[in-house]
Amino acid sequence: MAKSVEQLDRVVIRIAGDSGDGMQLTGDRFTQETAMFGNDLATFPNFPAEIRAPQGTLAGVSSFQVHFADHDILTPGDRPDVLVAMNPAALKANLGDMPKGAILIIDTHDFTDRALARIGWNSNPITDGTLDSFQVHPLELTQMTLDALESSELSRKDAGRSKNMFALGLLSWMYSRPTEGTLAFVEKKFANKPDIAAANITAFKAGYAFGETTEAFAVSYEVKPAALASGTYRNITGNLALAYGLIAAGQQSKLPVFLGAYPITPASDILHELSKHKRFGIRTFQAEDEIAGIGAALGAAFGGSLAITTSSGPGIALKGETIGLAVSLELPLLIIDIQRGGPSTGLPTKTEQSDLLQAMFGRNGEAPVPVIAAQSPGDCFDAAIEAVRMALTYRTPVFLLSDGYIANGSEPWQVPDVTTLPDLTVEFATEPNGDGTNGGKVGEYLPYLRDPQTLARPWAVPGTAGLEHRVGGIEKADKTGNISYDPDNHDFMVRTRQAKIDGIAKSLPPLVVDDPDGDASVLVLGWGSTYGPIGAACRQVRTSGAKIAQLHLRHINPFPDDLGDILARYEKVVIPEMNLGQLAMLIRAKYLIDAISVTQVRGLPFKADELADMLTSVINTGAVNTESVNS
Amino acid sequence: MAKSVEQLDRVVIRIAGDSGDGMQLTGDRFTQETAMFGNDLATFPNFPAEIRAPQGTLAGVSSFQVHFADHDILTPGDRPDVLVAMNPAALKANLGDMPKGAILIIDTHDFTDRALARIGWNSNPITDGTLDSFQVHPLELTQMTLDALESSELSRKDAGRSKNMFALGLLSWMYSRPTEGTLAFVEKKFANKPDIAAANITAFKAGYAFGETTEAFAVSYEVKPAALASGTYRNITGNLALAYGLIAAGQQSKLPVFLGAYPITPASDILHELSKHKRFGIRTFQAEDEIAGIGAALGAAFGGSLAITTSSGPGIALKGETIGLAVSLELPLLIIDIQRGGPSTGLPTKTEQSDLLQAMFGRNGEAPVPVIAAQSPGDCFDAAIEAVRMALTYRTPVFLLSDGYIANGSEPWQVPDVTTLPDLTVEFATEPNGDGTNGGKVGEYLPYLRDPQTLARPWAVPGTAGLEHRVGGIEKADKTGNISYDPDNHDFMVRTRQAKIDGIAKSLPPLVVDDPDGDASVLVLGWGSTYGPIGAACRQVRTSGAKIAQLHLRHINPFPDDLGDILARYEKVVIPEMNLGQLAMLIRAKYLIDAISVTQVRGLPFKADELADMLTSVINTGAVNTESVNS
Amino acid sequence: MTADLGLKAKDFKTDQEVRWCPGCGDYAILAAVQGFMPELGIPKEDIVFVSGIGCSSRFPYYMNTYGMHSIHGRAPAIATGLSTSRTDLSVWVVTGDGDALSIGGNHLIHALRRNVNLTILLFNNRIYGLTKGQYSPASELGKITKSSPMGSIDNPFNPVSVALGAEATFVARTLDSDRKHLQSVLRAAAEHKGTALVEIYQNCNIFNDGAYEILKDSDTRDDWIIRMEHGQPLSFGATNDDGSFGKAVIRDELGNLTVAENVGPDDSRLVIHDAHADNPAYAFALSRLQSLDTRYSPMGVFRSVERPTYDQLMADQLDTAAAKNPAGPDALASLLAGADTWTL
Amino acid sequence: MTADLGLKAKDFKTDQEVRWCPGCGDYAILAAVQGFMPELGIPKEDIVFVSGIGCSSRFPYYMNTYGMHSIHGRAPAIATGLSTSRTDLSVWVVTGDGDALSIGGNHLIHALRRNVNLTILLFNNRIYGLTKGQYSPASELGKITKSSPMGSIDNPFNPVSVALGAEATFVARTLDSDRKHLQSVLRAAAEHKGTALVEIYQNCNIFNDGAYEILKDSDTRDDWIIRMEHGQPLSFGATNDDGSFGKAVIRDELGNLTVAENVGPDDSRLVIHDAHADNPAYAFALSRLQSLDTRYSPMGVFRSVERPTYDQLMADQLDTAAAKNPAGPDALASLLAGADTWTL
Ligand SMILES: Cc1ncc(C[n+]2csc(CCOP(=O)(O)OP(=O)(O)O)c2C)c(N)n1
Ligand SMILES: Cc1ncc(C[n+]2csc(CCOP(=O)(O)OP(=O)(O)O)c2C)c(N)n1
Ligand code: SF4
Ligand code: SF4
Ligand SMILES: [Mg+2]
Ligand SMILES: [Mg+2]
Repeated sequence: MAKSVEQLDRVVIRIAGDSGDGMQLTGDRFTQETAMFGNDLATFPNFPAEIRAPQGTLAGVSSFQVHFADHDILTPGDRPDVLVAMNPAALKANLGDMPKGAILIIDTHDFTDRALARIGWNSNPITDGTLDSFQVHPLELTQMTLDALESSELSRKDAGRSKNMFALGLLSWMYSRPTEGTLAFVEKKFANKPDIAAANITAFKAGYAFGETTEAFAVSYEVKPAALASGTYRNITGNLALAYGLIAAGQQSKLPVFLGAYPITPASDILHELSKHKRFGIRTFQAEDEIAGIGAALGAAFGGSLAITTSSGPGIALKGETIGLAVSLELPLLIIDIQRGGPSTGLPTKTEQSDLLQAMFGRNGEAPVPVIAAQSPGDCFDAAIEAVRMALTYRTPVFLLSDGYIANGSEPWQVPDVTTLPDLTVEFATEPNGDGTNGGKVGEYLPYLRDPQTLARPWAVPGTAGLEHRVGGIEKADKTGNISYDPDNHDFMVRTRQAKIDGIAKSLPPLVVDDPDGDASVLVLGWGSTYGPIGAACRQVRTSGAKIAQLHLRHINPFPDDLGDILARYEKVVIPEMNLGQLAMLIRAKYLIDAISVTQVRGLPFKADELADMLTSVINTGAVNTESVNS
Repeated sequence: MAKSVEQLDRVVIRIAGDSGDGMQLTGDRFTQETAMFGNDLATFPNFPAEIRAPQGTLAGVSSFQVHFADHDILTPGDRPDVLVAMNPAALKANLGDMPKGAILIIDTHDFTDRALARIGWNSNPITDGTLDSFQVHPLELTQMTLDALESSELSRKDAGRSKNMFALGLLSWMYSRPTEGTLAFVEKKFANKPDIAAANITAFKAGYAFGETTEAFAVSYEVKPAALASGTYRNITGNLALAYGLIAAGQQSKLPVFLGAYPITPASDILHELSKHKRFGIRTFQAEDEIAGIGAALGAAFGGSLAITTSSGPGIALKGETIGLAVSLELPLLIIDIQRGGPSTGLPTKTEQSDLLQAMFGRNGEAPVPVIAAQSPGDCFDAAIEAVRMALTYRTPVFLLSDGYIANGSEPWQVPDVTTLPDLTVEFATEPNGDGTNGGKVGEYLPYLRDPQTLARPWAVPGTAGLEHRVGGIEKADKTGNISYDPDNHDFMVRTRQAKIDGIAKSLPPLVVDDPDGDASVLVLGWGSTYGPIGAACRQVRTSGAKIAQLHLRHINPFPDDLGDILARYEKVVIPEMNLGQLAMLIRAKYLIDAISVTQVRGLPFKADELADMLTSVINTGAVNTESVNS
Repeated sequence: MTADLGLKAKDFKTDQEVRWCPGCGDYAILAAVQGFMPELGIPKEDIVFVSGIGCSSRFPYYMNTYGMHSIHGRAPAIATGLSTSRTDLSVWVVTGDGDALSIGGNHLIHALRRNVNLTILLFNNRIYGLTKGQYSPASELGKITKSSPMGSIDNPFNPVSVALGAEATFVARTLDSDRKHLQSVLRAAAEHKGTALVEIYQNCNIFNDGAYEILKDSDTRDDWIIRMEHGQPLSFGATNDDGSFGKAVIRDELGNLTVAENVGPDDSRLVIHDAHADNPAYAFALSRLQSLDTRYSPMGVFRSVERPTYDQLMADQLDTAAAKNPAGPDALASLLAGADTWTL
Repeated sequence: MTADLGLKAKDFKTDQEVRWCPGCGDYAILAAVQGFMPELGIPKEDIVFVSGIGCSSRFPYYMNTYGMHSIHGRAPAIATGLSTSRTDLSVWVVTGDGDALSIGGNHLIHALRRNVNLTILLFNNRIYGLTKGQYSPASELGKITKSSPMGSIDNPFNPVSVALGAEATFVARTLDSDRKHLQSVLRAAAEHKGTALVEIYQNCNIFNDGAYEILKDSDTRDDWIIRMEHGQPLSFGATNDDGSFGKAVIRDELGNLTVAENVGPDDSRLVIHDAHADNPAYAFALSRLQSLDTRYSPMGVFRSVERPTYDQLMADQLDTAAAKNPAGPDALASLLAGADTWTL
């Protein structure tokens, strides 16, 4: 039967099942196929904190959402057009997000009374009318997989495991995805287990064939490739891009890279990734705890490495004292915080932006540290390079904030031309810098004699003859770095350290406000991973004919010099954040403007729709009056 | 020879010597005599971080300043009227603080060429004219001490050690101090070493007699007792008052007290003090580190103790993660930070107010904690009780900030009538609280069912049958406290925890502004230990005829409800802080007023004089234009 | 001590769904602990389970007692405060090899040296389970994991040796799958006053499956497990026809403990287990018999000696202080006044 | 290894005034270390001293090498990063009993198990000096200090036992006042590849004066110190007229190490010191000979065995990775591109 092919400009698919069902892998593969096809895309993995939560429970549901389009898009989409639910729990957990008319593809295998009762359903939703407003495709996915694998040697249980590949095959057919990549991937992944590889491939092909053959699906869809800027693209997650940024920075600075880290969700993947690239001279040290992780990194920085520590909120909380030492030592050090839901252990696998103030202030004394944030998966690469630039130029620890949403989410990324990457070469001190007039005798080395431009101190690494010196966390005398308890010196040093960080603002490029006609009266200001949702919301607002300006900050400490003027140009400034208003507080304190803080702390990114409604209400009424967004 | 007695209304004395010379003890004793005499007083000990820095060096100088008066005073004084210098280094290190005409009493024993050269003096300042503008009394204090002890069995070295007592005797005579207390103190302190006791007493009496006899001192002075509010007084340091406040709170709450602490300057004395009072049912646990200190305290809180942890900045930085857990568990816990100079190890024995933002924000996620501050040594008692009230009532960790200045400084303290202390009795949960309609079945215990007024949760301690429950740092469902990854629940819980803390404002008494005529246009706003210097500065300003209003905050988080209205009443708000403007940032962010931040980070309290000049300039010109105070 | 309160294993179950991976060794341990609890003869409300973070640390949610799921590595410190301030409670710590030996190493050794009255159950799966499979301080050298793609270069701890080096008064080891042995060790640990460390070999079937297979496989286990029973020879493996032990721990000429084959029951070199030896050197030597692949794993109680507990010593000081100088009604007032007051 | 670079002790002095209390044992240690440094044959610029916080931790300021005075307890972690990233350097850690065993306990034991190439000098004065005299994890039970007015109830660590429990490859002990012995131990430690822990008994004359008096007093020291020399009998005290040792370490019938009097040189029970014994059980047993009052303190090298260092293992992995797949000029570009790209 020849089927018709319908053209779509964008689709949002969510696949959901037990955390043991391989949903993340399935989503990854579909994404990869989609990327290869040339759509723009954005993904959103969402999974429980348990490794394998009990089968068939709501708590155990793992899902993966992908949004792909024939034009550039900014988010994984607010509401899926299609849900693939591998069991009753997956259906129940996700149903609330589905808009009327959406397609539900349901594996009916587990829709037994017992399984339904377990999640609080007394009757079968497929048949009791619950799903009336959707296009429902109840399918025996598991059984069909088993049937397809009848001749395989695998046990029934093992064979059943391939049902995700059956589903992937079906989806691949439905959306006309290229399948070579997936086949090659399976071959490679299960190279040592050929029977598993074969089963997966059989299931995948069976799913594809099922779509082609069955009458259940009358149409398949096509989403044309997107016309992105020309270049070479790949799909990339934020954590991978961040790791690549660090590797690139190591190459561009010609410094050996040292990562001191203790595993923690959702930061561990950076450790995992960097540990694979020893050939680039990268050392990864899995420390006994977060304090040792940053401690070792600081030791390596003293020795002349490009030093990095990665963690998430609870681990960052442990690093505060050592960050203070790094501030006092004035050594370059990257502190990377992949934020997750807090406080305390919080929601380890969910996203949040609630460590901004911790990054700013989470240590004793006046200990200023630059803070920057990445705004999308691919942007993590650039953010890493910028963080390294600041750390090396200003000899300072630098905070780089990302979060679970962009760390695990992915998007197409234009592979950078390495010849265009910035030169990050560092000059170590090699000669004494005392000249008899500058506070040091000729031939003396003054470890705290500053560069007049940057206020950075020289970096003399062990092994350099004649520059032997001692540094420490007690207040030190200007220039010599010797211990000093002198009151005026302390005041001077506290202010100088602050001035050094404040002075970074001078090195920042002018901000670019997205205000197409230059006449919007409302500015929406954001930082970090809200970039996508805010951007998508702005598009919606503009599509509806209203005016809105968008500004997204890479640099939060120091704020760029031109920020104040920009803010002053708008009647209203709205700041959406996945916290209780942390950036808003900093902006209000510095610029004394009555910024409107719009917050959500749900462990999930904002929905573009809701943000658009909220912005529209600010434009129309000067205030937030939508119920869906807290303020 | 009968000498004349001159009447003074106030005197500031500083005694300075090597850190091994017993200057702190001498100062303490003089203070105690002064307290017994009935003057109002304030003290300022100042010593190096080293235990005994090398003798005769500038770095090794330890000093103690006491200000006493026949009226109430607020600070230990800006500039001493009298300096007792036990060696050249002590003279050199302190000379800069002495106003013209001041009295210098100098032990000439160590004024050898070598000792002078060691600190960079090529000639003897006593004879070379350096001291021409002072009233100098060069005395052979050491030699006179040795002479007085000629007949003692002590070695020359040991005998020489009593020179501080000789000096104390002399001062006691000069200022007509009662001496019984000191004699009794020496007897007791050296009860096991009668020869040392005898030597000290002999030296003390010799010093006293020397004053009476010698022609060097033509007059002695008298400072009449101060007319303070009637009551019983004692002299007390901030750390002692704080420890007493904790003991009192234990008694008033009828809870066993548990302190988990790791020693750190300047907080250790609270541990030392509490460890002496086991008879009050107080457990002190010297932990292996700060994390264990707070961890053990939190464990004790779970068990129903009044739990406390004490530290200073670097140690507080280590506690952040556990504070987050306490926020999530919603258990009462006092976190006491005796601030010192930062960042990092900083200036361990010097004062600073730079941990405010760390207290506010130094942990991951949205983890609000009430923050209060003590304003003077005696006030530490009340502050401790208020912190306990908040912790117990709202079931929350509470930050109490003090600092090195008031922790070690002392003042007369009106001993409170214990019958007037607040009742802090706590009601533990004893019965299940589920009623079938409130989210819990009848007979079920809901550990997160909140009091509608305070939003506090019930406190059911182990040992209570039927209330067995589990708590943890993962986000928990409203009411039941079970693990919940539900997005809306998380948002709700984050906001509820914040609302609970914000709601404390309702329980606060109205603020009292010190604005005598109610018509000042400038308000000076402070927190913590700047109370004394700001108050003294305000008096000076008013004495000069100008108007100034003063408001000092006990509660920094949440701000009292009436603060905004008060701030709005003034044209200018000036905020002096020993940091780079931390309270100012919070005030600006919340109230959007252009508060003027005036900062000094010198490890020393503000000088009242300088503050007064600064305030006068604000009153006159609307801006700070004094060189002596940074802004 | 063990009054029969009529409690059953099921009384110790909570209504929370157990959320470990199917097949995880934690299930067996949970069942064994719940099954053992009634024997304690302690009312549920007087029992507290405190844990850190890790798969194993979810344990308290499943125990119908008081409980706290705290933060990573800190459970021994938290439990120290609880136990010391509430000597009436039975305080249990549940922790993993990462939780206890990596981030929490310091708290563990300090609890041990202080001899706080705690029973610490260390679920050792030689891997970080919850964070999805990095090597732990108990993982073998050369182990390939997510964070060690070329093999771990970290020489592991022997948790028993660490504990003995830290002055532990009670150290034992057992296996998730051997419920009887596990419960017998729990029994001994619960009876011990002071810190009892119980290392439980636990299989993580997702990230480190089969780590203890040779101790479980009926073909190998008898040759690899040294079962320790106080007063009994440390013999194992099959007994030969001549009555000699197939394998046994002996003390060689140099005085070292080592495993020998075919040792007669009267061989003077044969070591008779003394769990109560005051000198920990003996237990330490036993702990070194094991090789990294778990060959020759002594199982049972390595050491169990009496020493005053921290909790008791602290309680005694409070009692002494109160007896000497009771804090009567005026005590607070006179404390606050001190010795040197003046009155206006 | 020890090229003579013509360096003298004074080359290792800095212009900073030494700020310990007069009479502090730290002075003697500083002088001994400065006196020993030239022997190392390593240029000053290749030497780094890293310390934590405490009186002892002021040490780096006085050494004219590279140095870092870090934060409390973290020096082993910081030094691990330095040493691992810079295998060309000679990295020394200076720490105190509080710094190393209290707050820093975890980093210490992890450095030891990893065998990072560090020499750790642990100044043990059994007290917190810098914070003015609280008991430390090395203080005796019952010690009265500022924070333990009724006597400490904390059973102390034996630092040597802790280290051995943590897989230490080199552990030694020496005394501040015995410069020759101290330097001989430094020599052995410096030669060791991996983590060398040197416990130095140090007198704090302000807060814990005389802690080691019986090991210093010429009337008692020979009867209390067990001098360990590899290959020599562990005899001490006076030698009797009949040639027997006044005191010696023997192995008793039960196999335990113990001190006996009047032991003949040929007595089979006499223990001949074997610092290179692979099994740490022997060194551990030695560490237990000491009682809390320092009676029978073994001095010298307890254990010195070879094991690959962490630094080297890491360097090897980097070399292997680079050899297998050198990071040539296009390596970065091809890494960034990965396998699945598309071009527009
Ligand atoms: C401060 C902090 N650091 C890191 C983590 C991440 N983390 C959670 S559990 C864990 C290790 C778990 O290993 P283990 O203790 O062996 O327990 P298992 O899961 O194997 O039972 C880590 C690294 C965390 N939650 N908190
Ligand atoms: C994080 C932190 N906690 C506590 C302190 C206070 N402190 C400084 S040194 C020290 C202990 C010193 O004892 P030890 O390590 O034995 O060194 P010693 O002074 O005896 O040489 C303490 C508790 C600190 N500086 N930092
Ligand atoms: S990851 Fe391993 S330890 Fe964790 S629950 Fe699963 S099987 Fe058990
Ligand atoms: S306090 Fe003790 S350890 Fe510290 S410098 Fe003084 S004598 Fe030495
Ligand atoms: Mg584990
Ligand atoms: Mg010490």
